[in-house]
Amino acid sequence: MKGIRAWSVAVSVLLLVTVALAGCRQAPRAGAPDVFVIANNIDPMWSWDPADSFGEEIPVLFEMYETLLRYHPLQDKLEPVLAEDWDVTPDGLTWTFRLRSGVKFHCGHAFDATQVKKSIDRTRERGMGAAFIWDAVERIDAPEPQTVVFHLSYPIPVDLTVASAYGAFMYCPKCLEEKGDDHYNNGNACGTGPYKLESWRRGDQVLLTRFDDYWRGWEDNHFDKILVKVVPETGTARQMLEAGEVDHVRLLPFEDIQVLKKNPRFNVAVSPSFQNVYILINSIREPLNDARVRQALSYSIPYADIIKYVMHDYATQSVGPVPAGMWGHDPGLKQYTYDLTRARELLAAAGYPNGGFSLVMTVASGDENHRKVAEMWKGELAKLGIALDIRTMPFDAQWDLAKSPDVKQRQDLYILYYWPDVTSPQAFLEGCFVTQDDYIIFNLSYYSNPLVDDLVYGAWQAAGTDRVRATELYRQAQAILLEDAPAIFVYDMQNVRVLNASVKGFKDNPAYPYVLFVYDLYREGKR
Amino acid sequence: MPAPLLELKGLQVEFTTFEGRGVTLDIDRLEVLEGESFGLVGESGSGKSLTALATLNLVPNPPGRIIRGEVWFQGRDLLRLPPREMGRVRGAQIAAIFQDPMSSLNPVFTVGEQVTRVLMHHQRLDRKTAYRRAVELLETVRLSDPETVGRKYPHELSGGMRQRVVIAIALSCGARLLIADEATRNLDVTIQAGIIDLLTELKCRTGITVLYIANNPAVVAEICDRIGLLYAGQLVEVGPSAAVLAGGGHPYTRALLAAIPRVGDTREVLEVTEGFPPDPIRPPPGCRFHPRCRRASPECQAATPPAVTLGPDHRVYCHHAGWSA
Amino acid sequence: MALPANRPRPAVLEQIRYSGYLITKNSLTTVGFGIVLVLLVIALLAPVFVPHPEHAVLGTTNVAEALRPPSGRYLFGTDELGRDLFSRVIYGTRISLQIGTLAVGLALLIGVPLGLVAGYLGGFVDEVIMRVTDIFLSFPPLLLAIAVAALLGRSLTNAMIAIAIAWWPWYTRLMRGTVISLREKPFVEAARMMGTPATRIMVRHVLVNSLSPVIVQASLDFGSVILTSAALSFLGLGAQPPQPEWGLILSTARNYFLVAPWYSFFPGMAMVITVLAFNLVGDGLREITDPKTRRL
Amino acid sequence: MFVLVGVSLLTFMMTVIIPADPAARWAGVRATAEQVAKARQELGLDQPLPVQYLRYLSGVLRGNLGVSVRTRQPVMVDLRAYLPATAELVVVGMAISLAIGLPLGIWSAVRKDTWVDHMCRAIAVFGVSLPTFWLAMNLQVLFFRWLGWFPLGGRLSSMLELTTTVPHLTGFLLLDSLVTGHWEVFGNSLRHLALPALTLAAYPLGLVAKQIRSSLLEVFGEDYIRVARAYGLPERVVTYSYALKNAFGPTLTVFALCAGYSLVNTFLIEAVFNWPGLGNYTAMAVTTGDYPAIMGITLVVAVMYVILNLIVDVLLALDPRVRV
Amino acid sequence: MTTPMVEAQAVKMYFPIRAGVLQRPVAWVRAVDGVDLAVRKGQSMGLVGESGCGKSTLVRVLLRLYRPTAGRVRFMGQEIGHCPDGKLGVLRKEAQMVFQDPYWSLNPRMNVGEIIGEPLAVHTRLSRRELASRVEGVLTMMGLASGDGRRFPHEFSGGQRQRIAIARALVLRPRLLVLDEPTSAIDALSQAQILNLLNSLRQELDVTYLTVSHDLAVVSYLCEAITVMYLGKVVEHGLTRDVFRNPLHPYTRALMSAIPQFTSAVKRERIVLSGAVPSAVTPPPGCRFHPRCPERTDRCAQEEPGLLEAAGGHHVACLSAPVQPGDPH
Repeated sequence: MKGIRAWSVAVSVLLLVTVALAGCRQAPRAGAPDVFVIANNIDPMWSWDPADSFGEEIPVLFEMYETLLRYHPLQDKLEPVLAEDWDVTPDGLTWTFRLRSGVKFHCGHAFDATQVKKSIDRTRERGMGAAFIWDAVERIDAPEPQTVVFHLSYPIPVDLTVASAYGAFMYCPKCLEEKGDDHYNNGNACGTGPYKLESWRRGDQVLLTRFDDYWRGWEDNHFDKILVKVVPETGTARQMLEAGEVDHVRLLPFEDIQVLKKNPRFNVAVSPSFQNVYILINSIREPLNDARVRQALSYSIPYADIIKYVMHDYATQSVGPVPAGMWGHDPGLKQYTYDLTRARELLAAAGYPNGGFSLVMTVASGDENHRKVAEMWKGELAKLGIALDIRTMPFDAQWDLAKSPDVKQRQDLYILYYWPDVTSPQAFLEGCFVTQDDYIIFNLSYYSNPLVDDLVYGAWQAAGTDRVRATELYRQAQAILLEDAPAIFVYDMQNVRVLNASVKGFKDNPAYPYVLFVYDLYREGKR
Repeated sequence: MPAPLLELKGLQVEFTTFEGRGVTLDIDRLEVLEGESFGLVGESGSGKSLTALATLNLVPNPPGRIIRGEVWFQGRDLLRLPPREMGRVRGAQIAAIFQDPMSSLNPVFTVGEQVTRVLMHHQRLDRKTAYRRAVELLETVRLSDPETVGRKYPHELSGGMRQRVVIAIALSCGARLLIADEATRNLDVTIQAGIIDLLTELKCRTGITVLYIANNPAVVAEICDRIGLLYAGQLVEVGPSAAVLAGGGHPYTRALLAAIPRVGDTREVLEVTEGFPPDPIRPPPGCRFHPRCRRASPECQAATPPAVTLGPDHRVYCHHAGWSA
Repeated sequence: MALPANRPRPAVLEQIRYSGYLITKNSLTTVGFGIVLVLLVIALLAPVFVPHPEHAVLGTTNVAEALRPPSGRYLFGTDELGRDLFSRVIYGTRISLQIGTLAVGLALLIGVPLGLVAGYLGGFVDEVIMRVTDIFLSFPPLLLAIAVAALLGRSLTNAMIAIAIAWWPWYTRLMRGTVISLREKPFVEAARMMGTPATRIMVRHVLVNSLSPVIVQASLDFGSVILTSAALSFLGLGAQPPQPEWGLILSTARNYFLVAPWYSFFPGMAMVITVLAFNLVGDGLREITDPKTRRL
Repeated sequence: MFVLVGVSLLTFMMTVIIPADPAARWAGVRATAEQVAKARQELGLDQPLPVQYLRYLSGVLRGNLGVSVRTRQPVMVDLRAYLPATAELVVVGMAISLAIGLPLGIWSAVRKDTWVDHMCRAIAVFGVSLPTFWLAMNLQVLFFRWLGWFPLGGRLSSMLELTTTVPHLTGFLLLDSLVTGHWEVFGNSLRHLALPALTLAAYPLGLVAKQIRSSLLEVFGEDYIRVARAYGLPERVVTYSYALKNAFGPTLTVFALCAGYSLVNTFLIEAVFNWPGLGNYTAMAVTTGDYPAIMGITLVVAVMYVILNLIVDVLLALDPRVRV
Repeated sequence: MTTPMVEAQAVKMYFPIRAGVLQRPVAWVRAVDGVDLAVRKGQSMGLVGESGCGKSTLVRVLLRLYRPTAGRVRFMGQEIGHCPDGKLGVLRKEAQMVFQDPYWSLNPRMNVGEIIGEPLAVHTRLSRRELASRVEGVLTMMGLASGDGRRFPHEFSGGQRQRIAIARALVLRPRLLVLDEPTSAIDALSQAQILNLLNSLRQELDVTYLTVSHDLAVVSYLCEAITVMYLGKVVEHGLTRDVFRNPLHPYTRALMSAIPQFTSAVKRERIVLSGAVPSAVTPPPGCRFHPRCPERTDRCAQEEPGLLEAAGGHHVACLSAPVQPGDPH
């Protein structure tokens, strides 16, 4: 028995020591650098190459890289960044940008027109990510160190393109020449932005530190470092926020936000966004190839409930595919309502008075809001006699299924969260609704209407020079889409950003989702 | 006549199982004399092993329980001794060897180690001395090359060698009484003969008292001075070997002797006793042999038979004692 | 202590009573059996006493009542879509028992015959079967289940198949061991001696006598299987919304566990109770069938 | 050896029957049919299956487990980065389970059928019945939300992580900080480790306690223990020396099983505690359908498990009973 | 001479000891190593020897439960040692066996009626009713109640179970009954019952007995002839009374002297053998008994004695034994 007792004593002592250690919480140290800490629910850095990035990397990339211009959608104006000013020929085919001088890359190389040409050419050549935004560009010239000229094959608004959130970063081509084309993808970065990469651990964290030679210079109140922590659990992230360990959580459930909003220690910033949610309807499959059935589906969604209870009013019901606030959006267009009677009539007209068919809907796993929408909709469809089979799957699997060569394999309904690359209706309409026969981008309705195609491409060519005409063409295309209903336009989202109240200076820019532009922020008081 | 070294008085052991509770062992009186070889004989289930366990106060509880009785050994009632005292009696005063030498030895220690440990504990020897003494003991039990054997594990030894090791352990503390519980049960006859010879020799040499437990009367007949017979937990006959094996006493003794075939037997048909051994949990009332006994009378069923003295130191528990064929 | 085994034992009815006695002898086992019975009743009668069967069966939502704490109206509170958690947790009993039964049943269906054949026939057949079994056994079962479930695609059925694939080799091994020890038993030799066909020996003599350790193991595994399927659902590899599967409910509840602690508490508790009950039953059965721990 | 080949074959088979097309994934979202075909050729997917297997096997032998679709890193590199954190968690968790489970089981067996036994058995059976992730969440609520004793997740406080750099010796933060004298890091990481390790320990603790109890009881029923008592050896010697040594074999086997189980159980625990280890990586791979990563992990963990079992077999072979 | 009921010629039965990764046999246990044996029709033969001598293996070879490594086995004149399993119909029908262990020789999950009826179900196409009546008949013959058919083995005592096992063996009316230690696990009073029963059945049913036992007394009571084995070899063979009266092999003598007797008064001269039985993996050269033999000579270690006839039908394998010259068996 002696042995047992000794054991128990040892174990209890061990436990006590642990608890004692637990008792003394460390106080933050004085004199430490002021770090802006972001909790990200996923590893933000899928791709390190700014030419390839077409996803969640931009909040980090925009701290390290800059574009020639930056778009301010609320004022609908472009702000100079690396380019100081620009002009375009009347035919809309030649654009000239004059560059800021004295700008340096993190590696010390100077930023000039050759670098702009090289980095955009490389992006185009790689053809990854959002490289398609340069499709219209025929040739780029760098006649002088501070002048860049874009020659187009057909007119597009290059001013918007160079301000794109994707595929328009200016990175140092010399670094690549010196260290190999894979240099960035091996986890390195070299841009002109205010912060440079200090260290990173895949799946864990990215640490940025300030770039002393940044062209805008440094004052006292800027943050010294940016730490992006990967915290997959939103519960954990919220706790870290409350414990003052982080300044900003990228994504929080609205239930948590509702609570945090009441706490003066936090700043919940709400602003319009260009993100919206579609449910794309497989328009080539029985019975969904009948527009009346698609319209019926559009009438069966409990829009108000979704906005109130799923989105907690941080969203509005969409009017058409182009989100509110973006140019080209027309609030006068047709808007579907939640109307089961109307839905029943349409179904009856199409020959399905009691429903009697079932639909497969894929939902990206981990997307709580989409799952909720699906589950709520399931109940409504049941009332119409339509069975909804919800399948949550990883985004990639969902994506594979949607593009399956065997058309029969594809889903019936695809709930898609969408946001623009270039800030224009083109991103929405070309991405999701023009005919995509040889390869599908986001047209997961498999919708094809030559009339819509003509309108959309026509609008884009006019956009650079004749915004009014472009807007009108976009309006016409949207009207057709609303009537044909290849997708259900569920809601336009609002940006909800939760920050520690000590962080000041935050202004959301919906053209660059989740980008904070930490250089503009400063701290007042304690976290 | 020498004094009894061990004396069991009115010993009753009870077992509890799902089917009920029953007095499994019920011994009126049994004495083992100083320096003798006593043979306790009975079928499996007759309670002979239980007698050995009760003597050592090791009846597994549950399901068993000693409900009454006394076990006198060297002037002390072992059943009333405090556990610590009893621990000193076991091994030091009374040693036991059991039927299966393999399971009696701990498989993960060498046999030398096992002998040594008992020596260290009982004789307060240091490890080195104890080990030397252990090797000597292994030699005493006629194990050739005791050094090598001492370094072996039980499974590396043959059955006969294992039993010798067990005997060595039993002897290691100079016990006065050795209980050999079916010590040769699963051994071949030639090996069995060797062990019996060894025990006889050790007894001559050390004068140790041996309580020999067996299911075959022939085994003990050769080496025991006195024999006791158990049937279904009751002592039926006890007396000098020759007198008991003459077969004039208890009907069970007669039936048993008649049933065992012998080499060179000329009998065409063995004398058969009908029926089956009783359920030890629910033994028949009165004389437990009465359902199978030819001489059974109503009183056999009614009352536990009294002890009837047939001759010098020869008792029979039978209502019809003295009956002859 | 070796009591003679030749004492007449009670007849068949007595045997049942005897098992009953052994079950009730150990209070923990009794509790386990009791809970399992109650769970069965709950699973069968769920539609009768549950206030909102539509919340569980159809997944009908009632968003206006989202995340209500437990009250008289909602015994276990509501989830983020306003569904009655009590109804869902109770219906979850059905699913969990179903998963347990089907997954363990499937694993038994694969594992037992293979073990029987390998153990009885021995030789080359045994060699092949056991090598394959060894390979499967080199994966920790949960890992194998995760990998297979990830491959098969996400659904409850696939999760059950994945679990069965991860579990069968254990039964094969267990069965083989038992069969080998039985194969040399005289009654099997006797059957071979009299020319009984091998299949008949395997079924009538070997199989029926080797089932009890398998049954014990299966009842213990029942709990592990429920835990594993919950783990798969938790990782998003099992049940699909709006199925009221406990693991899936917990997985969703994880997003709200600090806002609405009851949300995760009740399904978790239900799972603990269920698994606990099966573990107790399994332990009890083992004690009953294992002569080594039997107190006779 | 045979088993290892079999394991690799099985994992390979799994990669083959994957529903998704790795070539299409490799070629990227906007790839054309030609690009996919080219990728297929580059990846060797146009070769017959046995050839593919041999290539796979030779790759595996050279430590090449393929490239993660999600991180675009070689899976081996990822694993090497994540393994130490997991290993630390598993080692500490298993140590806790032994430190508590063994005495619990022994105590339970020695005091069979007393209230002590009942309590120990109850703890043991609870240990094996708790859903890991649920236990994890409840511990978080209790120790973080209510008591505030332990942090919610992670391996170190983020501030500390920024200000202190502990040399990377073993990858075990506890050990590294202890050796290099970073006391603050040591304490902090201990606090971070406490809850996940405790969660991890629950199941093996119960299993070990159950096993040692039943093995001990079995041994107690053996003749040699009765005999040892008959020779008057003191109870202490009988229990701790004679019986325990015999009861260790099956416990060791169960322990190996537990270690394998724990290795996988961390998948769930790390996800909840945001522990930057293999489990988190796996959970992420599962959510994103990163098949090369899943298969790589499966293979590596299986191999570790096989090796673990091999070690146990070797240890068991030290038992004189199996030595022939 | 008539065809023997069962006959073994130079039968060897080796079992492999496997080791290593590939489980290749590294050694062989020579359980039976060249045995000749013949059991005449109607005879009762006893096979004695100590544990490990190969007697149980030998009968299992004779019944083709094992396929012999070498040598020939004939049953009623038909070669059965190496023929395919499908051709064993006669053997399986005409030869039955009773096992030592009365607890495990009966399937605990079958009732007695099913157990006894199984040979009938396998070999005949009797109707259910006929089958039941045959079972009942044999139960009565064994002195069991007819209602016992519905009970399960565990409800019977050891002696009763052995009767059930005998009933199962005899229900097909076989020609050969192999008794493997038929009474060694039951109590003395039941043993007498069984032995008497077996003796009377043999006369009644005209069946040949081959009894395996280590108990010479049982063999002497049950058998007309006796074969003594040591370490895989036959060392002596003859009529029971000849062997008992005049044991020729030193091992037989030692064996007989070791039998416990009720003669406590007169101490017999016991031949105590030294050492243990050597391993059957590496049997000693020459005469296998020589390391333990009290009468060994130098020759014994080199020369292996053959089984030679010493007197009418009495054979012995010993170099020192007086044998008839020039008459190999």
